[in-house]
Amino acid sequence: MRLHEYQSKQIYREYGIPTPDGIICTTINEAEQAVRQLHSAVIKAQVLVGGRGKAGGVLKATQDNASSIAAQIFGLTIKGLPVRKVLVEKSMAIANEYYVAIVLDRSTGSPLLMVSASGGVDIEEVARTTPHLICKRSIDPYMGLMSHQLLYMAKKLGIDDITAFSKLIRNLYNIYETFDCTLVEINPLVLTQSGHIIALDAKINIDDNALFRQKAMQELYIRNQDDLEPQEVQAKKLDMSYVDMEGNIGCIVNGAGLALATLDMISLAGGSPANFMDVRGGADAFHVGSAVSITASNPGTELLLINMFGGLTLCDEIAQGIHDTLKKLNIPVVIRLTGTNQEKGWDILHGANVTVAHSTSEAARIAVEMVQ
Amino acid sequence: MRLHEYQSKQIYREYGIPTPDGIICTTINEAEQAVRQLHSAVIKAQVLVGGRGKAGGVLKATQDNASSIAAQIFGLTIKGLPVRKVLVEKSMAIANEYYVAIVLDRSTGSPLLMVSASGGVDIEEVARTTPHLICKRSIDPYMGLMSHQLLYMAKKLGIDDITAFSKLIRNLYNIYETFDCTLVEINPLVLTQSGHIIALDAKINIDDNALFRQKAMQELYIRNQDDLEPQEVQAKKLDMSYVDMEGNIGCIVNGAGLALATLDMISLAGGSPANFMDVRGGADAFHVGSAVSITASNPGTELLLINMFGGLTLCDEIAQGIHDTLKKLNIPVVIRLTGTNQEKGWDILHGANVTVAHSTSEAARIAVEMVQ
Amino acid sequence: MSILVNEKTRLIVQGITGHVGTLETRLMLNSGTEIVAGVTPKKGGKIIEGVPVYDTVQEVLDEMKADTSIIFVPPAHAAEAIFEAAEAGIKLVVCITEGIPVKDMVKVLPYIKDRDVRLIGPNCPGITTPGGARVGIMPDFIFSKGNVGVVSRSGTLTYEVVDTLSKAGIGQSTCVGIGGDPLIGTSFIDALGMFEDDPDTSSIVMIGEIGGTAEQEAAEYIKEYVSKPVVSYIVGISAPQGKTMGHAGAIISGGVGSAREKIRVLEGAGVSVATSPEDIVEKEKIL
Amino acid sequence: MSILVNEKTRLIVQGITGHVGTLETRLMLNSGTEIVAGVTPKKGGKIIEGVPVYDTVQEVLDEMKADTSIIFVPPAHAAEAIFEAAEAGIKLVVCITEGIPVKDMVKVLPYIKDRDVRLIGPNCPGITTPGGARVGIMPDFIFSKGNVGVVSRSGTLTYEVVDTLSKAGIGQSTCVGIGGDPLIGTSFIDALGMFEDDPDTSSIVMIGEIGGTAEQEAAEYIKEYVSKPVVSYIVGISAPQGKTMGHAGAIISGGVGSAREKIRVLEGAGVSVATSPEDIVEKEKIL
Repeated sequence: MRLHEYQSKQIYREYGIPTPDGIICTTINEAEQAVRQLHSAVIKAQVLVGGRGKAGGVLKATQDNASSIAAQIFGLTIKGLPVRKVLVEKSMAIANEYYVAIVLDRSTGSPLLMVSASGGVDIEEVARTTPHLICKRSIDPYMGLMSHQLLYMAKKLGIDDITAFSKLIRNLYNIYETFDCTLVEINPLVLTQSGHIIALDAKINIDDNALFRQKAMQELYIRNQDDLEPQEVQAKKLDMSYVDMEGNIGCIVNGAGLALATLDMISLAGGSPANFMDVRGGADAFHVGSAVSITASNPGTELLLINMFGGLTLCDEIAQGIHDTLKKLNIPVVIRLTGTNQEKGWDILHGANVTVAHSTSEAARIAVEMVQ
Repeated sequence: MRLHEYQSKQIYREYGIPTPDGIICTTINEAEQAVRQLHSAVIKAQVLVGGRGKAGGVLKATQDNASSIAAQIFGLTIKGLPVRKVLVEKSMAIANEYYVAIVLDRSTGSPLLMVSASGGVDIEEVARTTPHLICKRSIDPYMGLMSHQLLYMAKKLGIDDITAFSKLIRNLYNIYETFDCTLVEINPLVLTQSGHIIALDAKINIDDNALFRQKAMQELYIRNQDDLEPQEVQAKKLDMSYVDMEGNIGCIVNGAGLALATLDMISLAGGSPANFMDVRGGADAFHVGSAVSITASNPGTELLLINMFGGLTLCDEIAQGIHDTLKKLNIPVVIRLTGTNQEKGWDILHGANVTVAHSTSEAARIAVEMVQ
Repeated sequence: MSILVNEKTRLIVQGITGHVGTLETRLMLNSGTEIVAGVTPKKGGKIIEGVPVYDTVQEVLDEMKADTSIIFVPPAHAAEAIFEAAEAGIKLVVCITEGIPVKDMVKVLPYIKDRDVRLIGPNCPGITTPGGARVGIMPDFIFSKGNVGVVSRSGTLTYEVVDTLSKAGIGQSTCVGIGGDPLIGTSFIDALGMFEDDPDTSSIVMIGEIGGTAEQEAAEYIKEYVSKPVVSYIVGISAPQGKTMGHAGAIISGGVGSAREKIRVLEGAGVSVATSPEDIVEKEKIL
Repeated sequence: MSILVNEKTRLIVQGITGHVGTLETRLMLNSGTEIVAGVTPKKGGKIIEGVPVYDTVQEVLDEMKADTSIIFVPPAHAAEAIFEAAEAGIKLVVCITEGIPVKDMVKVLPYIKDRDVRLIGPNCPGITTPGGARVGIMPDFIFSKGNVGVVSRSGTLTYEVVDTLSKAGIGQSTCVGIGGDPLIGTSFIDALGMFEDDPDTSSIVMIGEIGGTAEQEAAEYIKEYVSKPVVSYIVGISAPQGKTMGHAGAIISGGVGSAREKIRVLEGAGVSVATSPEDIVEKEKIL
């Protein structure tokens, strides 16, 4: 689960990490007033995807042009998500920019602290081309951050105020631990010309698996559903997983690995997926039916490819869900159904207007032929 | 550092562990009134050594005999320590007695939780003769207590109220962790006839090395100095270590191992140490001088054996401290001084009335001969 | 022979009284797996599918022998269940539970590492040795006895591959689902090492996917230590990138988690990389 | 040869700017030990006894090679100093500091165990290889080069034993003080194993004392793995019992921490047990 920048910054402030003065706005008028209040400001689109800067979602504004800049940003749709909120923040006189993040490191099984003096610019590019400019240290989860690590990193970054830097990183790790984060990131962390260290941007990702014990995050989770694509939200509510793509074949599969295999085979056959829906293991008729409805509701979807391997999930159960839902829809369907009770399942689908395939490859081939 | 029972119980109560109603008293009169207030009570001597029960320091009292029982206990000296305080506690109707302790386990480097249904009686005897009656579980210091451990132990003890038992043990571990304990022990933990689980006795030992970060314990440490032998207190104040024994040869040694070797050699030579003072490494003239004064002040000491191996500690420095102090004392001294600047040290002691030895064995032999 | 589980396996089911725990217990019993006891705290004394239930794993081991445990405990308590099995002396713990907080696994893994116990999963379909024992939730009907060792991060994709192999007459020695979570107890490398040492395994199928660097590490290992032929299948070539992980994910891995990169490294290590389950069969046939 | 330290040792002194750190640095330099750098946070840039001072161990290793570190950092920060050295990649950490809270060591030991680093101490006098290097606070003048390996839990008693050996013409290969704290990084067993493998060591002197069961475990190990003759000296036969530990201490150890018990077990393992430093010399002479 990803938080908005403004939500992350609120948590940052509660945990003692300084951020610029800022006002969250939902209308052009509010944004204009906010710029006036802050004098010189930056207007930042609040969307739950990356790359908003490149999409024109972060712009400077003066009191004179605030209204038109705000209108421009509110008019954007970034990776499918309309801009519904903007954060208006006071401009900062910046002396230096840094990159700081704490992220779960799969290879060691520990949180990893990463800092770089090359903040602000494209940090992924830095990682690829000049990885030595990123300084990394494992955090022993039992010991926590140690002062020698912070001292070393502050010196690497050329930060003189070691106390302020150490306190900020300790606070950031406190957030990481307290909220079951998988990522906390500040890019850029800035040193202002007046000598203060401030988080200019703020990112927090929460482990979805830990939401059951993070009450405050559950509330944000519910509130943020309005800012996500409706299919994704509906899928998550049913404990399924929906991902939007560019093509025209909608995929409904049980299991992430089989879903990826299905996408690959569509591509190999010359086709292009519109999205994919992982209904997870153990799904019942209701879940599978809902998956079909949600996936079909995406405007780009011209055909549904349903690929199910029934183990714990029973094929007759799946077939019933599909059968009942398809009655209400008018979309071509290719279906591959294998596993426990497969004959019963095929019987149920016999009357329906679906094309049956007997392997993932065959299903992909037929689907691609049908949409061409 | 060892806490008094009444001090341990106060911490227990603050951390949610039930203890009997009790009143701490410093006079016979107070104790008598306390017994009257509690009706039926037990009077318990508060001394900072073990074995007070066997020494007659724990007795039942009624309103009729309270005064004489209190007088009897206040009249005791247990292992050299006079009884200055007693804890008067309400008598309990006991259904069952258990033993519970958390202690640092050297072999695993973790805290160890130990419980036994054979509480109240001599638990060391149980450990020696029927060790299977003691159930032990390592506590992973990163994970803490786990509920399956508590469930298993409660069932082993035959305790039905698993929730109350689990809470009590979790609270006990919380104390262990919070105060840098090396031991927390309840012997006996009792199940009353009314079904409550109560700590009838309470022991807490604190890691001396951690006192610098345990402010509350530092205060108790200072307060408890009145209840210890004066030599021990004076030694601790100077970061030295004094242990009282039964014989007549006072030993002053630098280093615990060398001190133990010195005691052994005195015994081998047929003598008996009065005490030993470990002045630790790096002691200076002042420390060594103080060590001589303190050791000599013990009434049983008839002769001083000073055994120093100077490494970091310089022999001339040691010799000066001894020389200056001996001027004020009238006690025979055997001294063995080896190491850095040993000749200078011998020169300094030349005029003093001391017998010089050249090895630990020789020093012990001479000392024993001299006191016989 | 085989790896990890066989006809001598004596299994405990942790979370046996839950819906899935009970259902899968019945299915495993049907497959001939020897289940000696179940464990659910405060449900001790019950009998489920003919299996006696205890409050704690230690109480089971106080009374009888068991070497393996399978965990169907809900996510909030699954990590403690792993600890419990390891502490009691179980040698193989198979954790089926999906949705364990990663922070809990951060605590579990060092504990496991310091002890003589192997963890499979979590979030995995378990282990099947056809004709030996089935410890997990893989459907019984897909398997046939043979000499191909299968190891996979996936669930249903594994079933599809095994099913395709069986239908083509290629049986399996053991099939291990190591699980799809970021932090898991047993890696490809561990499983590859076990298959290499297993006399009944003559070749290995390894099923991987985008994300992380487990397949690249496996490639390194295969080059160095695996003499048996390995066929690999990596999915996610056409998956959308960077939908979930921010910058930091790409920075750690140095951007090498793509399927194409994995395939390149595996081929560099002499691994035959298939493009579909049917292609795995083709490649196995010409070995 | 020798164990742990020798003329190739490149040493860092952590806590070099403190009183004892500076003094012992001078003394170690006088003994010919190669000290490449000192470390004290926020004192980087200083020069102490001709040795350059850095803020962190990592900064030293960014600039030069070092394999060993000695710690004179005060108790409140000593555990972090051990972590720092281990994290930076130091292979041998010798912690002299006395008075580290045991809870800090509870955290240090698993960290150390999981990494390729050896910790000696804490609360120990260090290691001396006569003619090689002296990493610690043992007085230089007591040593002479030879073939007896000495391992001890004690400080000054070790000096006395080594001095007695040297005066009797019996030189030492290496002398290791493993420290007297309840939790230490290197046990008798570890040191015995190293001496067994060291071609320059022909016999071993082990100095123990009352408390714990380290000597009993050493006896087991000697019986099984040590072919070289071992002379042991155990002190505390006449010490007063139970002054500090409560019941629980005796229960854990099962009451076997007494000196007599240790001597009994060691003799049972074929170890020659001496009654004084002079007796060690006698026993070494007739080997």
